[in-house]
Amino acid sequence: MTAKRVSYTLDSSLQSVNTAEETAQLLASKAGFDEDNCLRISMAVREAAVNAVLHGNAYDPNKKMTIAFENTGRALVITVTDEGRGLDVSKVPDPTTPENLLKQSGRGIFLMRSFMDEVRIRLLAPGTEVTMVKNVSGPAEHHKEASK
Amino acid sequence: MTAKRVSYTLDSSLQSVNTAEETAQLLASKAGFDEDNCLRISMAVREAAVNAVLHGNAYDPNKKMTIAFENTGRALVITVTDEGRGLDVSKVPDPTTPENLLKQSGRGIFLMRSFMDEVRIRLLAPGTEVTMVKNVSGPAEHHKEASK
Amino acid sequence: MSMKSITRQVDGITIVDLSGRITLGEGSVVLRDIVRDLVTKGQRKILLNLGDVTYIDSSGIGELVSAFTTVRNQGGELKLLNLTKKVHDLLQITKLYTVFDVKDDEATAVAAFK
Amino acid sequence: MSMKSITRQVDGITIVDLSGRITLGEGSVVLRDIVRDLVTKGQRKILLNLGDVTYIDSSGIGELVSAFTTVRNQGGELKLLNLTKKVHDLLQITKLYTVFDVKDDEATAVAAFK
Ligand SMILES: Nc1ncnc2c1ncn2[C@@H]1O[C@H](COP(=O)(O)OP(=O)(O)O)[C@@H](O)[C@H]1O
Ligand SMILES: Nc1ncnc2c1ncn2[C@@H]1O[C@H](COP(=O)(O)OP(=O)(O)O)[C@@H](O)[C@H]1O
Repeated sequence: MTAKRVSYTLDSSLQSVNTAEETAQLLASKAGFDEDNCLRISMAVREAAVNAVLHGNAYDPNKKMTIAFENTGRALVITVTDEGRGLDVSKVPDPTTPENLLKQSGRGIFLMRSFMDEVRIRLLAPGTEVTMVKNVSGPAEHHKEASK
Repeated sequence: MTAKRVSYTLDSSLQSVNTAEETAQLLASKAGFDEDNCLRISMAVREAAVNAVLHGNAYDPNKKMTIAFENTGRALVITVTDEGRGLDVSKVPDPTTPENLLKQSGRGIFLMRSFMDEVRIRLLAPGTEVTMVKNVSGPAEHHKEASK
Repeated sequence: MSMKSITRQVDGITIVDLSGRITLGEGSVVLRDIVRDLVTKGQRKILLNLGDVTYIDSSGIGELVSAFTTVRNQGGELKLLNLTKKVHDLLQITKLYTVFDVKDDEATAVAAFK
Repeated sequence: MSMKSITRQVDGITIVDLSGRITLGEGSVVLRDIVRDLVTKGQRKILLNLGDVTYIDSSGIGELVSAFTTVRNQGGELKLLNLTKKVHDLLQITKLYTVFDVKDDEATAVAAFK
């Protein structure tokens, strides 16, 4: 894996969500991840992109989503940002508790966390930045500790 | 009003829904409808376009929505078609009955009927065609009878 | 084009001033998110000020209904303030006008919460 | 790319063979419409065959859950048939696997309805 970074600025549409998902699938595969991990990465990216378009930018034609992929050699680092109202993670309930299990929504961030080794959410002013890390050879605990 | 017909073929996206709504607003105004009726027409068109994109074509990039506006001199006749799975109107419940009143959805076709003088829904193979008529000078009963 | 919102507190009531369009895509998800956030934070008395709402479609109406039932199911109250004629007519047509508690003066609305 | 569905009747059970993607936009509204139509027509025993479903996102999972609760609230039963490994894993992760009655053989599934 050689280090490189590529970034896309996309309209707030469902088509952009599909573009983000497909690009993630392609770049994950190029970065050497196996089929299962490519799928996990592309699903996490899809969830982040849906949130950016739907909850963040609310399909506003004047607001863009950006998605950046960086291959650090040890990991694929993917950053999805929007220009929306901001996400307060402390207010996002656990979708697997009995009282939330049969709710229709609320599983997006949970799935990102399940599929990636690390998910960091940061408030911009305005907007939200979601950074997702997938290590080349499974969860690297020391790396996780170091980046906290 | 002079007779004329214009037709657009649009992608199955929310952007197309907005385009359809704005075009309806413009053409209704050109056809001489007052502000209130222009709004009613554009709202009915928006509901028909949402249904075509969401329920009909289900955002499929290979399926198109078409919207045609015809000014017959007596009425503005608007036809929205999709290439979807077809709509069986007999299965659409009345959203104003007590058991449906607090449902989240199911008011689109009802609003089209409320805002336009006439709404006809026809199954294509495959797809749905929704024809909506707004008379230039209010509901013309004899015209309605004749077209049944 | 899209919806904007400002949330403020008056005498223990959360007032949400909405402006713009509450339609599929643009405003309806935002409205849902706002109401869910308030309920998660424990707010149970919510007044939606629709005075500057320019357009609502059937999806927006659905979101208003579902905000209403969400808050009520948590033992709270959601009221509407300052309907424009358009929005008023829309609620009349859909027979929802009597479902909502609609006020046209903020002080009266605030005082009307239990 | 988008979702396809075929609906058939076997011994009083409605089997819906789904294929493609159940995701926001593409398949999730279609799935909702199909289940609502069946329930409106009085069908209360529904078996969703997910054998050819290639991709489900959180919105698709939400639609499956809501299909399940819609049918159950009408006194009916909705079961799942033929999960691929991907879909199986997704239901495990989200703790929904034990919520659904999942079968991997059509005849067994049909016989399992009350
Ligand atoms: N980019 C974002 N901007 C603003 N709010 C967000 C964003 N992403 C998520 N949220 C909020 O967090 C909640 C939970 O998100 P998620 O776990 O993805 O589930 P869902 O999207 O199904 O609700 C959303 O309902 C929304 O209120
Ligand atoms: N163009 C269409 N193609 C297929 N099904 C449709 C179409 N339009 C409407 N429907 C069906 O009719 C139902 C009622 O539509 P509508 O009254 O517009 O309310 P809503 O869209 O809020 O459900 C929809 O839920 C859908 O199942």
